[in-house]
Amino acid sequence: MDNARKLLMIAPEKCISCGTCELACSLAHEGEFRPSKSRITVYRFEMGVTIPMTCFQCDSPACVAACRTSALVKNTESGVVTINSEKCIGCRMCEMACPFGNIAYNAVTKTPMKCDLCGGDPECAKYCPTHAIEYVPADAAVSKKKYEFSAKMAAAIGEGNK
Amino acid sequence: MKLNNPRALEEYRVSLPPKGGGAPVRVRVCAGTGCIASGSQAVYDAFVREAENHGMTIGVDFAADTTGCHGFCENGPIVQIDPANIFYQHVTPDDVPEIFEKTIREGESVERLLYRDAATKKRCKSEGEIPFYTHQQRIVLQRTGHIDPTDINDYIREDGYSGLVKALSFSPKEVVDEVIKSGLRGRGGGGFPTGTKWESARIVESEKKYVVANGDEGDPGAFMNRSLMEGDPHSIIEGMIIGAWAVGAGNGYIYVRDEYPLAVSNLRRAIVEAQRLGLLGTDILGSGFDFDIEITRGGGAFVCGESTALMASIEGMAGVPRVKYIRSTEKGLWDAPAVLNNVETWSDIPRIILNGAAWYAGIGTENNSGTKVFSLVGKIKNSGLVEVPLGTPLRKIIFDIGGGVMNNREFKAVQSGGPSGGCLPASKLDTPVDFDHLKEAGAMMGSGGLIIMDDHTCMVNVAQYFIDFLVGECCGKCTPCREGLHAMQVLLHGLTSGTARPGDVALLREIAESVRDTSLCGLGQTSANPVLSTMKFFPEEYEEHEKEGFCRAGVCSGLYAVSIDPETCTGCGMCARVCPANAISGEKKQVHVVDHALCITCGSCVDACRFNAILIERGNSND
Amino acid sequence: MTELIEITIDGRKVAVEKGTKILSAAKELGIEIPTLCHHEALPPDGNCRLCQVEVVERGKRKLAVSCMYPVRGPMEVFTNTERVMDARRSVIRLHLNRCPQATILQDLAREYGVEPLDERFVAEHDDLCIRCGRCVRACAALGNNCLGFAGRGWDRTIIPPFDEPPVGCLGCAACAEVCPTGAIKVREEGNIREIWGREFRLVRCTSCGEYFATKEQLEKVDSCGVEVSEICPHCRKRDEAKRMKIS
Amino acid sequence: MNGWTGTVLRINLTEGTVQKEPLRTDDANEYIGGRGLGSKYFMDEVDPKIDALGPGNKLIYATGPLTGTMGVSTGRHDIIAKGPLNDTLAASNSGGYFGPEIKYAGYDMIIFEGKSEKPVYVFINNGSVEIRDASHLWGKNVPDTTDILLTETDADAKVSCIGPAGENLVLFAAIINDKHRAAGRTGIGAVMGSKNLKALVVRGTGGVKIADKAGFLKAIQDGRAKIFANPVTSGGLPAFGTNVLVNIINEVGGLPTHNWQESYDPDAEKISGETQAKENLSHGKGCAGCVIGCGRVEKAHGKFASSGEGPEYETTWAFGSDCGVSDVNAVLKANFLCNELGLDTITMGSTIACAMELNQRGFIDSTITGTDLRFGNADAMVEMVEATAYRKGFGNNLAEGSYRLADSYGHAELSMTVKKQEMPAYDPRAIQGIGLEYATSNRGGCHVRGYTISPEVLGLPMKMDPATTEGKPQILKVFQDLTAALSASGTCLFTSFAIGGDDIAAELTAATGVTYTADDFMKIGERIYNLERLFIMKAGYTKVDDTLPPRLLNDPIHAGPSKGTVSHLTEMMPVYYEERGWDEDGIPTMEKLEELGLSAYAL
Amino acid sequence: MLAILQDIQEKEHYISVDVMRSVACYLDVPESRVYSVATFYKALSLVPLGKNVIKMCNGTACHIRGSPEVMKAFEKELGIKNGETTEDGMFTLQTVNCLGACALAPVVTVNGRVFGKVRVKDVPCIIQEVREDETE
Repeated sequence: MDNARKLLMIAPEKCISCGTCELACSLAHEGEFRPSKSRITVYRFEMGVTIPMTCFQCDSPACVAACRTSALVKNTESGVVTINSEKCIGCRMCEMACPFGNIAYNAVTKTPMKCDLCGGDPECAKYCPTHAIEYVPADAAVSKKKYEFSAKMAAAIGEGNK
Repeated sequence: MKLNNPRALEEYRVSLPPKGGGAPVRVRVCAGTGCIASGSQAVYDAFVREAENHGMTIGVDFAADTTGCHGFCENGPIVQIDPANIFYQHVTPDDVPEIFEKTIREGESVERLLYRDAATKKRCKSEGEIPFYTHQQRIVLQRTGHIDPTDINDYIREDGYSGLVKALSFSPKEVVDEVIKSGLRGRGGGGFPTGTKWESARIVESEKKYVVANGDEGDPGAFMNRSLMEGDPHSIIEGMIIGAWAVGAGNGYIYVRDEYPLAVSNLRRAIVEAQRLGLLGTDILGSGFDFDIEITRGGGAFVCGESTALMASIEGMAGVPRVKYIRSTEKGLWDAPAVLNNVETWSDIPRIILNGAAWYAGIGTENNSGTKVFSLVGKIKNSGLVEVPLGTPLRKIIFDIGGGVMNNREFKAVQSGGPSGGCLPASKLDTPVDFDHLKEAGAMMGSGGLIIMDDHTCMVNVAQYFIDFLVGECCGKCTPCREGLHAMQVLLHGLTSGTARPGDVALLREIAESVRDTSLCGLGQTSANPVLSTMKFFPEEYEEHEKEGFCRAGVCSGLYAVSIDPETCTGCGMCARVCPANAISGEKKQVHVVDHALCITCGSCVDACRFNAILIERGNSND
Repeated sequence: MTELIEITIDGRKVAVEKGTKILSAAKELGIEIPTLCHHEALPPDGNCRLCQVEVVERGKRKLAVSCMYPVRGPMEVFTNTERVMDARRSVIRLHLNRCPQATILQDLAREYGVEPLDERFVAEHDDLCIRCGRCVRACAALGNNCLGFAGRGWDRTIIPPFDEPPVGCLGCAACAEVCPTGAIKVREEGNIREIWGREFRLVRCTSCGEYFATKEQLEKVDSCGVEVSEICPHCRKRDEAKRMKIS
Repeated sequence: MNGWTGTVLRINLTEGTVQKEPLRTDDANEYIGGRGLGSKYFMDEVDPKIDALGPGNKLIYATGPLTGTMGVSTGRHDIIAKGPLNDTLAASNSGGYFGPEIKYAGYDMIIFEGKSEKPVYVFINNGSVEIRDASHLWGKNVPDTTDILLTETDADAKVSCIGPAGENLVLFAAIINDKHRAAGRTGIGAVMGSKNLKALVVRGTGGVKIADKAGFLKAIQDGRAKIFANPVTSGGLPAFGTNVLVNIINEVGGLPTHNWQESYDPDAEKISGETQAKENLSHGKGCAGCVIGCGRVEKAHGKFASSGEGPEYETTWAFGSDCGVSDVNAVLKANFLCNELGLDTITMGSTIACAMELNQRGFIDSTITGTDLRFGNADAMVEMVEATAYRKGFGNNLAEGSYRLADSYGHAELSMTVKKQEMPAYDPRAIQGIGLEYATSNRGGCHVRGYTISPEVLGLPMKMDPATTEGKPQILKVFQDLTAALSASGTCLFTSFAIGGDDIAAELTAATGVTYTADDFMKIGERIYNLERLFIMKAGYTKVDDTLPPRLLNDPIHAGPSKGTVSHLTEMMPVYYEERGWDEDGIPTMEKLEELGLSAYAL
Repeated sequence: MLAILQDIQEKEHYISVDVMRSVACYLDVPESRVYSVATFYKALSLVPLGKNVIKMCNGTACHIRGSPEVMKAFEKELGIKNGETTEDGMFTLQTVNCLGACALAPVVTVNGRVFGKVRVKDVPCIIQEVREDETE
């Protein structure tokens, strides 16, 4: 049911690079304020350009393809790529596989860390002071935007690999 | 030649020439492992040579056969002469000319080669007169010792494969029902109703199913399966074909212990012959039923006697057991249903089918029908294979059949069921030998080893022996068995070497109980039995080892002192001769004395003295 | 729809799919059963014997290892009876004989009030391997099968084949990750990662220059049909952000 | 620990030693952290009479328990040292992302002692601390230094460093973190330079734990709601940054112009926040965990083409109205240069303005300055910024600040300073309360120790008449105490437009697990304030120094909305002393000290 | 797999690493599994065995009837311990768990040939006999 699907829309132009998303995310997932263990990372560039980066919940995720123990699964209903950390054996294949570097392995908790959309109520979006991150239904317009974005990404990657 | 239908088999049976080609004289030389070790091959050769010397034509005037084990191995090589029905023991090639002269030419028996009953001092001419045999009821062992295991015709002559013919006329369900009705229980030790096991495999729907014969007779002191595989391989094969038909299996495996090369070769030959006659392979006897058997040799691992380990071994892996919450009859070999039975169980099948369930159920006692083969060994006069109806009291087996304890020593215990079994004391001698009573008494049937121990057997040492054995044979998969046996070993060695600490016996019991309660496989769960059963029946020996550093049996070196009872010493000098430390001295026919300064408490004299004159006393002789 | 079966665990009812193991069923009720050899990602093996529970099924009451015992019909399970505790205590003590230094065992011993046996029972004081084979199963799950048991009984060990540096090893250290006692040592210094006696030269991130993975790891990812780059995940993310900035 | 990390890092640059010590929790409970706790440590360890540029001075990077959390705009840190500009106890506050990184690396404070023989920088990578050679960085400006350090340490690290100004001991050199954020005032950049410490690089991957997650989220949600509902914090600041004040202050006639000769700038619109937003602004920006986002990323055009962050309102004023410059691009350029070279913009602009007045009045001329320091000469102004940092030519004179500059020409009265530090952009003649703040601020001319502009101009939390003195001593005390405690917690001053001590006390309580009421919080602020007061008095200041430049007391404003007013400081001072519980000499009474637990520090 | 290894063992008297590698390759199973199997079963040896393998039965019956003493005699006579091979590669001494000839206890086999009711004094004779066979 595509109607049920919601996704994170990130508008870098609204972002003030405060990193609240990282704080909210790490508090929710790690129980402390710890940007290094956040599932979303804020990249700050010159001239105030800031890009919060997190999992794209790809349609055919490389991480899922690389996972040998089905710890990572693409949920067909919600579209979320979920982790069952109990099924993770720490091989870090997902980390190596994600073309966007959006999975990191936490050696202490022995779990890969990636965005799980907080089970449907993403903390980053909830606390973003400028609504640069929004959790919105994946309607046609948003999908189109995402599609265009992916296409752009793909083109950029293609270039990068040359 | 392929026998395409049951009638063809009957015709073939009838067409067979009589045994030995109808020769007037037939000699059967036992070629079981025991007798071969005692030189029976040379005896057989001597007979053939001698017959030729006498101008006899082999196969016409004279026939000589090698047979499977007679089960009376201690007295091998054994030779039987037909039709005079004379039973000779301890035959050497040198005796053969005399046998020819006296027995074959003149029909007289050679007295000194006949068995002499110790009780009555009477010489026994035939097998039927020997108490060892007369008290037995041989069903499984009926053919071993009589037929040539390398010749399928010998088997077919003796109603071989008739059971299969009958079974194929039944539906699989009917076969299973027949087995259920017979009350047959697994001869491998567990005593699980065979028919019930078959039924649960039969009802599972699966493309592949297997039947497996467990011939990995790992219990030390047991050799009935070896004798059966060597001496009557076709009975196992026939039983398996019937079982395969009943449960719908297409393939069978016989897993044979690596230490039994003769069993492997006889079975292999039997399979080839059965295949040749179309009794194995496709469309068996025209029934449309396909089944074949392969042999898998064990690799020298006791644990492979455990069903799941055995299957792992067949699959080409290390023989490590699996947790068995899902039965093998659902998911066994390569995850397909598999019926695993002991070779003896399989061997029972053809007769049950042929003679009917009621016949079999009539033997033995209720819930414990049929006979069981035991290997009676240890400090017993008549070592050998014994087949009796279930329910026969221990006393009868040990004293009437086995002739009592060697060297007239006092009976102390009988160990039954191998390393997983237990030791029963004299007070339990009237226990009927069957699955339920043995278990109730604190031992178990196991595969049927009965090891007799006399008063010079130290029960702590016996426990240590079994634990040492099990430590070496433990697969190492699960913690309690791997770590617990090792801890028990440490404690037992402490007890037998006099270095035990206070409380060690209690700790040993605690660990033994936890190994019993928490191990993964049947072997692990029973691995503490040798300790627990000896502790139960001989607690005083453990006490003495721990608290006093004393071994009353005179076995544990350094934990006793020996002296010679002047009242009973005959001055035969036997003890002095065996003493490796020259610690015993004395004039011939005079009372001997022990020099405690020299004695190393090796126990040689204790074993050697036939008059029980060596006394075991507290205190270290080295003190 | 798979068949649901209602069972009782410690007096509480839970309905689980047929075939569910007791351990998982208990977890659904929030009942934690201790285990060492069990790992959700790996096939259960039931070798550590720690997760024992008491099961009453068809009138029979018995001890069972919960990680492997399937729910196939109505049953009652008890996870904290004296018998269960005794079983766990004895198992912990036996484990401790082998690995007195393993902190996880020391913690369990404290929790269950287990006194270790005396020094006579300890073979090697610094042995941390409890032979649970999680590493073996993890390596097999990755399809590499570089580890196996060798020998048997008390002498059973876990080593690469022929006790040589394992040929097919990726150096991914998943074996060390799943090891409950930290018995598997991974040494990483500069561009070298050493595990199981084999040295791996690490691939250097073409962006930041950090050593981040073994060549074998990347090849393995590649074999899953995923294109990999020699840029470390960290830089990949930053690069990705840079690209987003441009686009 | 919760909130706090529980560890203090002590680095002795003379010895080259590093030591980790447990946080003194009793002190932490009573001083919270940041400016409060850092000052407490400093007071306990350093003689107030020490030479600020000598090895005896210490430099303390101090964070608060809220720093690095999701508290309402709590990404701040303080740097405490004795300031060389005016020998006060400087707790210079800065934002950006540096403070939280210290926490994530595992420390509440980092104390630098002694002096390195050679230029060094310190790289803290979580638990590991390295003192590394910095000879290759010496002489480099802030962005270059930062970039090089990020390359040679960790791309994700955060850098706090000095530019050439700090190296050259310019008395108002700043310490700059994250390239654009300055701990500006009192010249602590020179302290860092005097220690041959070029930079502090921190990488932290740890976290900050909090005691009561639910309580904390409740507290911040309440706080954030107030911020989002407040027109300044949710409207003016995000839209125009602090430059929103240019027009507002000008409207009240309080925008000092031409070195405070005027208080109204007819050209203010040209440099106003509104203009900048239209012409120069690229992006708004917030510090770590900020919910306001007042930060500016701007571009200057034309011959002053350049880019960077800022300017703040006070900077815009210092390089704009105060120097008579109405070219916003020049103002931006001067600001960017200060960040690059490591200078305090307020003092820099004001000192140039002072030089301009000296020039205007003929006390100096181009033969001395080497340039035409006319009011309004933007080129000269920009040129002087660079010259100051490198102490080139007349820049060497400017590098001493306006007081020493004017004094050297016999006209100290032209230096618009209090306790030798330049006052920022609010004329006390027009806004009475801020004059009292300037005069009594523990670090001299300073607006951020008690920002009475909030009630006097912005009407927050309540409207007060800027022209009167009534109630000002009382409100100032509240603001001074609140600000001290707020900085100690790691919170940004600007939150105080919308939230109060009770909000922050709630956050602190939930974060640390130590219960703080609003009263406790204010009491802590008062304790900090009095501690600082004792320090400067021990350093040699007396009540005589609690004053304003004579121009403000005597010369009425010539023109504009506040025409004809002077500061009525003398009216307010005794009331203030009394309100504070100080005697008539401005010395805290023993009774007060005992109440605050400070009797051990009595003069 | 076990059967293949046993055949190789019979031919070459031990299983070499190369052999294990080829077996793994031939059967397309992981080397770890071959190694696991090869080290599990007592019938397989990873070190070359002597030309003559003496197997002392230590089944219960043999144990009770004195096999430990006989074993000691072998160890003394050959100067090696259980499981070892003589330096000249002539003899390997092993214990096995029950050869199933309990009636003849204690039992020893040399290259598969069974010697029953072995006593300590028989030990030198057995070894001598094997040596003689060897020289023939």
